[in-house]
Amino acid sequence: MFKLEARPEPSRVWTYASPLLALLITVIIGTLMFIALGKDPLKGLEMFFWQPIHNAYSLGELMVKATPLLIIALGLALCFRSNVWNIGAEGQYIIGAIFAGGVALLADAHTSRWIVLPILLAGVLGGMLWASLTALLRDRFHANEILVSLMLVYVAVQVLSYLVGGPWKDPMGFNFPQTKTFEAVTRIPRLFDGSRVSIGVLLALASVAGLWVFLFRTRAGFALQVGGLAPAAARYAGFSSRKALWLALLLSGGAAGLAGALEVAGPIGQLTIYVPAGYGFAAIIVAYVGRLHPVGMVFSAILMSMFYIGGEMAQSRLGLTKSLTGVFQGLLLFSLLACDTLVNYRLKWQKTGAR
Amino acid sequence: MESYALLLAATLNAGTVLAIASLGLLINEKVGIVNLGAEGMMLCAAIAGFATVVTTGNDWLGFAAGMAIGAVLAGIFGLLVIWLNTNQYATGLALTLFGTGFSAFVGTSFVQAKIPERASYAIPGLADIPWIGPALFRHHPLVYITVLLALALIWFMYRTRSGLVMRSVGESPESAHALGYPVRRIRLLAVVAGGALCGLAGAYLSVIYTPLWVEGMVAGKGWIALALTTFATWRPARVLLGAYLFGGVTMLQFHLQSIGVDVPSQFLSMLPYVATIVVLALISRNPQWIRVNMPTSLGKPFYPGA
Amino acid sequence: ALVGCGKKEEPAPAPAPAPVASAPAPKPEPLKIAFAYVGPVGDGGWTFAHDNGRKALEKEFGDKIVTSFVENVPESADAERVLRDMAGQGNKLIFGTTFGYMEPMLKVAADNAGIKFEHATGYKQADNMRTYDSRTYEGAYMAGVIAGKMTKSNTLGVVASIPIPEVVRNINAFTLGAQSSNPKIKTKVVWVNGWFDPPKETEAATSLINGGADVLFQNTDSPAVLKTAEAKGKRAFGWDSDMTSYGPKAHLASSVINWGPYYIKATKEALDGSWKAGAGAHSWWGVKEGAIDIVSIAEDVPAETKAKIDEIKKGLTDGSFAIWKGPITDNTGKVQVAKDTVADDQFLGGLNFFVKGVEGKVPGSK
Amino acid sequence: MSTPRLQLSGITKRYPSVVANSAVSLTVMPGQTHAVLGENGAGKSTLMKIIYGSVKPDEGTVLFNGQVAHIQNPQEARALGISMVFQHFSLFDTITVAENVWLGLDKSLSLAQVTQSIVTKATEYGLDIDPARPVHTLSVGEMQRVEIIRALLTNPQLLILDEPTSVLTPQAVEKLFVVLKKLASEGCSILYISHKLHEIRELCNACTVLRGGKVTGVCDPSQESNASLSKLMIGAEPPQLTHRPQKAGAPVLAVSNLILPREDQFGVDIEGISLQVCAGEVVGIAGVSGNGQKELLCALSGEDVRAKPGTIRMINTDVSRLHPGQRRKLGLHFVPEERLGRGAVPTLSLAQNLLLTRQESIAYPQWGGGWIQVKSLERHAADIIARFQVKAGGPRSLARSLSGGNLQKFIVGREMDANPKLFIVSQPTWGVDVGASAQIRGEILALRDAGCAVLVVSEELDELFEVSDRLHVISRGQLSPSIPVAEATIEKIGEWMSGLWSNEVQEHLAEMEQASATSTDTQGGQHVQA
Ligand SMILES: Nc1ncnc2c1ncn2[C@@H]1O[C@H](COP(=O)(O)OP(=O)(O)OP(=O)(O)O)[C@@H](O)[C@H]1O
Ligand SMILES: Nc1ncnc2c1ncn2[C@@H]1O[C@H](COP(=O)(O)OP(=O)(O)OP(=O)(O)O)[C@@H](O)[C@H]1O
Ligand SMILES: [Mg+2]
Ligand SMILES: [Mg+2]
Repeated sequence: MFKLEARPEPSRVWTYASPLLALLITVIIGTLMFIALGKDPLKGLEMFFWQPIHNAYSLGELMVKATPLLIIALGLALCFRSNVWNIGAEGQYIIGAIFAGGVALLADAHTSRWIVLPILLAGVLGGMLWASLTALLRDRFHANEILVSLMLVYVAVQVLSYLVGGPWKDPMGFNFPQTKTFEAVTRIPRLFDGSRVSIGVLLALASVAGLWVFLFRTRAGFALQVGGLAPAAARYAGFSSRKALWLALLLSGGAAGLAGALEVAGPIGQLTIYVPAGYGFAAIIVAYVGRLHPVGMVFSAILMSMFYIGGEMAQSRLGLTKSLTGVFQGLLLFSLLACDTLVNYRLKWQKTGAR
Repeated sequence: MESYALLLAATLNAGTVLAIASLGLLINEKVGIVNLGAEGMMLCAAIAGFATVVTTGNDWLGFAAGMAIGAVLAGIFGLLVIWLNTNQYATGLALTLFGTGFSAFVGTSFVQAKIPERASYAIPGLADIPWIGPALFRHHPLVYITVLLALALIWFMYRTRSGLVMRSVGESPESAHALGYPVRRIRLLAVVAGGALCGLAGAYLSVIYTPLWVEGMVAGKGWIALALTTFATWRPARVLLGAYLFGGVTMLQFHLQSIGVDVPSQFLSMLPYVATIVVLALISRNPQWIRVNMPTSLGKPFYPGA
Repeated sequence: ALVGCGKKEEPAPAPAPAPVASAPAPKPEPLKIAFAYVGPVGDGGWTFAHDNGRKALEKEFGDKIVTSFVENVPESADAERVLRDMAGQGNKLIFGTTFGYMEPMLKVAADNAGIKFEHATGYKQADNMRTYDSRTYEGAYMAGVIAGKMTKSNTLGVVASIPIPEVVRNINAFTLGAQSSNPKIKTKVVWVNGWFDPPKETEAATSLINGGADVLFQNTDSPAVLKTAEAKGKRAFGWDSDMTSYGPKAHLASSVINWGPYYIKATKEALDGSWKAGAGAHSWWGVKEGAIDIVSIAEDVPAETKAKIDEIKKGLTDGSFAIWKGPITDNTGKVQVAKDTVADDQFLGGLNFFVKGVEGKVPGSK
Repeated sequence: MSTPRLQLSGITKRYPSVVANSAVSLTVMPGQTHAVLGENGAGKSTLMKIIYGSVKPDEGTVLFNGQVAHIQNPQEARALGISMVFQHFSLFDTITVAENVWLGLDKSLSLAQVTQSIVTKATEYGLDIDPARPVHTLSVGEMQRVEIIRALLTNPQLLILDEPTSVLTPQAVEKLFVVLKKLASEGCSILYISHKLHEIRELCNACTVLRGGKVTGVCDPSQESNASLSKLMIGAEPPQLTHRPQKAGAPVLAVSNLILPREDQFGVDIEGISLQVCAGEVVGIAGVSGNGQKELLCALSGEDVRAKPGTIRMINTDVSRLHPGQRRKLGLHFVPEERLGRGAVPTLSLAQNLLLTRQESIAYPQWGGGWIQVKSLERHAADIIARFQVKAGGPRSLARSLSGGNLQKFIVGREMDANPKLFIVSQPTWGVDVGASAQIRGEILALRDAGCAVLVVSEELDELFEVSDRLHVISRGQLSPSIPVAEATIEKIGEWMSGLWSNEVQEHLAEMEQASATSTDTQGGQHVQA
């Protein structure tokens, strides 16, 4: 029977090898699945790993998909590193979108282009507000943040549905549950013609750098992580766990809200009941597959987007069902978690059955 | 008045799904393991149960299939968490994500499938008592089995030695290990049993409750079941009560709509979730209440040094 | 709200070399047609009905066309990518089958002048994009006629999805139909705020039954309501497609949408070059065009009612019968359609009230 | 000669980083009380766990009553007649005494029967305990009684006790010895682990000494002196410390009537503690663990800020409500007893661990907590490593990769390096080998000589006698008056450890309190005659 033996130091080799091994395992299982479904596995893998990046346009679309994932994941990584289990980013994203949409609706054709700034800020604020409910309930009532943040997702969905079906409904929209399409001035500026990539990508990359600095170069970031790694040490050092809770939730809520703002004022261009697209949940995998490291998350956000886009392509070109995407994403996270064991432990064969 | 009897009946039925899953998760948590994969297991079990009933026509085989798939998934989760020491929360989330995708993937060919006619359930004699009969005695057998299950669990946990061992593992895995109990095997067993119950809940949902298969049909019930264990401060009887309470809130939103309460339906749809948050906050407000029954090692990894 | 300027290079790659380049015969390229679906093809309802239309298309034109589809396309930023990808894949006729694709499709259509776009249930058109819809209310009306006859409690229940005009129209038509055969009925409505959520639909149907409704009607896409009625010994209808088999005892009739005729017409036009779009290019097909029908009427429905249904169908086809003929009062007592006038399509498009006999008010209405 | 009860030969157990036992052989005769002696980490507990079946040896054989025994798990060990009381209690807090005992027995008995036999055994051996009480309501001594009763109920032929006295008052140790002697007289063999030499010499009639996992000697302890045993144990006699008398300066820490209700049900209430530490003196607090040390230290360090304003003062500043960081700025540095997880974050490097309490490498501290200057931080860590002779790979080694003693040296070094005005240390040499202990104690005295006020909390009386100027005893959340070390005896401190400081003392204490309230105290502390 195999037995795990703790390594004195985490293995450097496995730190890098484990994500690759996990990807390999996912690809192997994927190949087997394609064969089982009677599809050419090479074709299948091409859909997931080549088509999404084979030209500038596809790369642009990949970025459009990856941007919100990355921004949300950055915030979540901060939470998870400080041992705050915010899994309600989807709700914070929705409320961010609502706030941003609310500001965008105020604009008319003559509004200045700078309206984009208040739109983004409103998004951040909305996300923070929603996350602060979780923080408040945890701080004041010790309520489990996993459950509270999750339940708030469902509440946010209904709030959105109420607004677009009621007070904010487009009067010219034949009663459909949606706001009017926002004025062109509210559109998040795009980077290139012919691609939907917006300055959101730049914001995301700036956030990557920002998070890196915060985590590894500031005392506040250090304090936050100590709270996650060893709460007793944080108490001993005098880093307040309440500060950490609020900071982590506000920052991650703000990030999710920002993503929501970028999405409604970007590719969507109006508020509808279809704003929630599952980014908040997918970002949890992005954060984990990226090892909660800012740079790692860039790669995982891209990988995860490849799975999404590949899933669509596999359906339109090969007639495979789209839910393959979810299977692949789940498998990847599973295998990564398992492989990561090798970073801290080594496998040892042991004859006698250990308990 | 008749309509309230029916509301009560619908409540019991809606609560049953939550109760079964939540009792399963209670078993998990009593040995110190939090399984955030409930939603995923329930979905996979829902399709497994449904597919089995479609092909065999036998509900009970469907339940068995749901339980089996729940147990298998929980087993994988257990191996990762208990033997490979992976983070419980992350692994549970992975299970939910995988289960959601996998069930949808497998389920595509069953989306339109129909399951055979089933008899209506009535306990002869009792079912005809006015008011009480329609409210209490016209349910699927599983509704009653759930109550028995809770009673059995109470008996097991508080009256038997094995139950004591189970609780002690959740209380202090280190001590249990020192006394020679196979902590990891006990934990795995509990996780698998919990998974089987989540599976039963999923199968009940698709085979009896709806009865249909649709992608993502569990729609958050797994999460509410998780919340219920905390509400119930890890007591089976309170889990049952909580489940019916939430079943009631779920039914209430539609009841209020149909009797014409003039509140936007979205706010009524929020009810179960808002209620969850409120009750959670009230229960958690005093950490002492939680501490008394909370398994001390909840969520913490245990890896025997030897 | 259109994207920047149009003179950049075509974002999509040039149509790939034909996969069957080795085929010797100089046969014309088949027309590539793509469908974007909002739900799974197997939902047994809306998307299922569209996919049946697609299959009818394949049957009709054989190897002259090639069809493909993407299901579960969220009505979010993803829709635009999927539509764009379809354009890039060389599809020349693209169908978007849910309201939420309207804006993205407009954007994609603006960038792909050579491709024909068809959007279901929307109201915005462009030079290469037109819209189409079905008069589902006609089916609802006929269902109402049966419901009014079959109810014993005089209480009907509707499990409603999202309060858009189409759904409000259907609830009203259902009620008007029921009142034509039974003036005493009233209709209870429960909203589930979604198109496709069987457990929720089940719960909603249960609560309607508990509230005294004995005939249920739904505007949601799954058979859950029918199944619930079956389990509780009540009656219900199928919607979008023939759902008899989901609840043989409960099933009264199914109001079906048949998208096939429209799809065949559009394809024919695209093949022979007569396809036209532009502002106002909207097709709203009903019983007359064979797009709506009521099928599989239960055996216990009295013959006179069945005869009445046939009469209505005939009237709708030859124009001798109108559903929205005044006087129509809303449930606050206000006359909405005056006596002896027939509401036009524009009025129907913005319908935002419940007729007399429906309880409650339309969510979001003043 | 009869067959030995237990015979180990060639037992070897390797862990990834150490060989815990290397070819260990050991023989225990029936009725013998056999000591296993050794420094921290010598491999005593590992050897006992091998006998009890909870650890599997890599090599070697176990003979029990002359038969080869392959003991797979503790259940099998108990079936054979081997019972063990662990160094760290294996009790479950929320369930009752009877249930705890039940869990340690085989399955044939019902709970009622177990309750009955607990009462019987308890009266037989004078171990008074109520079977219906939940364990978390028991004192540490009572908990140990539960462990012992649990062991006795299996009717063992061999009873293993791993450091049973480290948590007991000297008086409780006496009581325990009575029980053990009675058992031995009934023919039960006892394996007794301790590093307290006088205990072993009093109780045991055979002894095996371990050092670095190897047997370094077998002897009859009653024939040996402390010095000779010590030599066997560590290979040399421990270095002697010099304790220069010195006049204490002005008070640095003054605690008056600190009252803190327990934070959770497993804690202890602090009931009116008053205490003073002056510049240039070491004040020791003795006491069995679980008597409020943890709570007191949290209140002093700032980890618990519930103290009433005015109850804790540092150099004329009221610090009762200040957070640890703020107290640190005033010059308070604290070394907690848990090294890993509290004193240091296991998965961070030594340099990063420096950031927990030191801010020298933080630039712009006013901006969002400040910017970490990595270079300077690593240099600082390297300095501390060099100055305190920490054996570590360097500033980038992870805290968890250091041995306990070296990590302790680093943490103590980190705090001393800050030139504290008040230095509080808990269990300074817990689990630290003799060389390192001597070094740490020496540093403590050097700090005192430099004029720092030092408070040492420890369970090791020897250590306290070695470094302290004055001693307090803490018992059930109350603090005894202080006594100069020169006037203290082990017996008296032992008595006080069970809370028996006489009424006379209490009165005197009250008087002193009044006095200090009216006049500023110039004396180094309250000297009390018992
Ligand atoms: N839990 C935490 N999360 C995030 N940042 C923290 C946390 N605790 C402390 N910090 C950061 O570290 C800085 C110093 O922390 P803290 O206030 O606890 O220590 P301090 O030494 O007492 O400093 P000050 O006296 O300036 O407050 C704070 O400005 C804050 O930004
Ligand atoms: N599970 C384990 N994994 C790795 N190393 C271990 C393990 N258990 C013990 N060790 C190591 O084996 C050595 C012997 O440990 P052991 O606990 O037997 O010592 P001990 O003599 O009982 O010490 P103490 O007096 O502190 O109780 C130590 O270096 C310890 O770190
Ligand atoms: Mg020790
Ligand atoms: Mg030991």
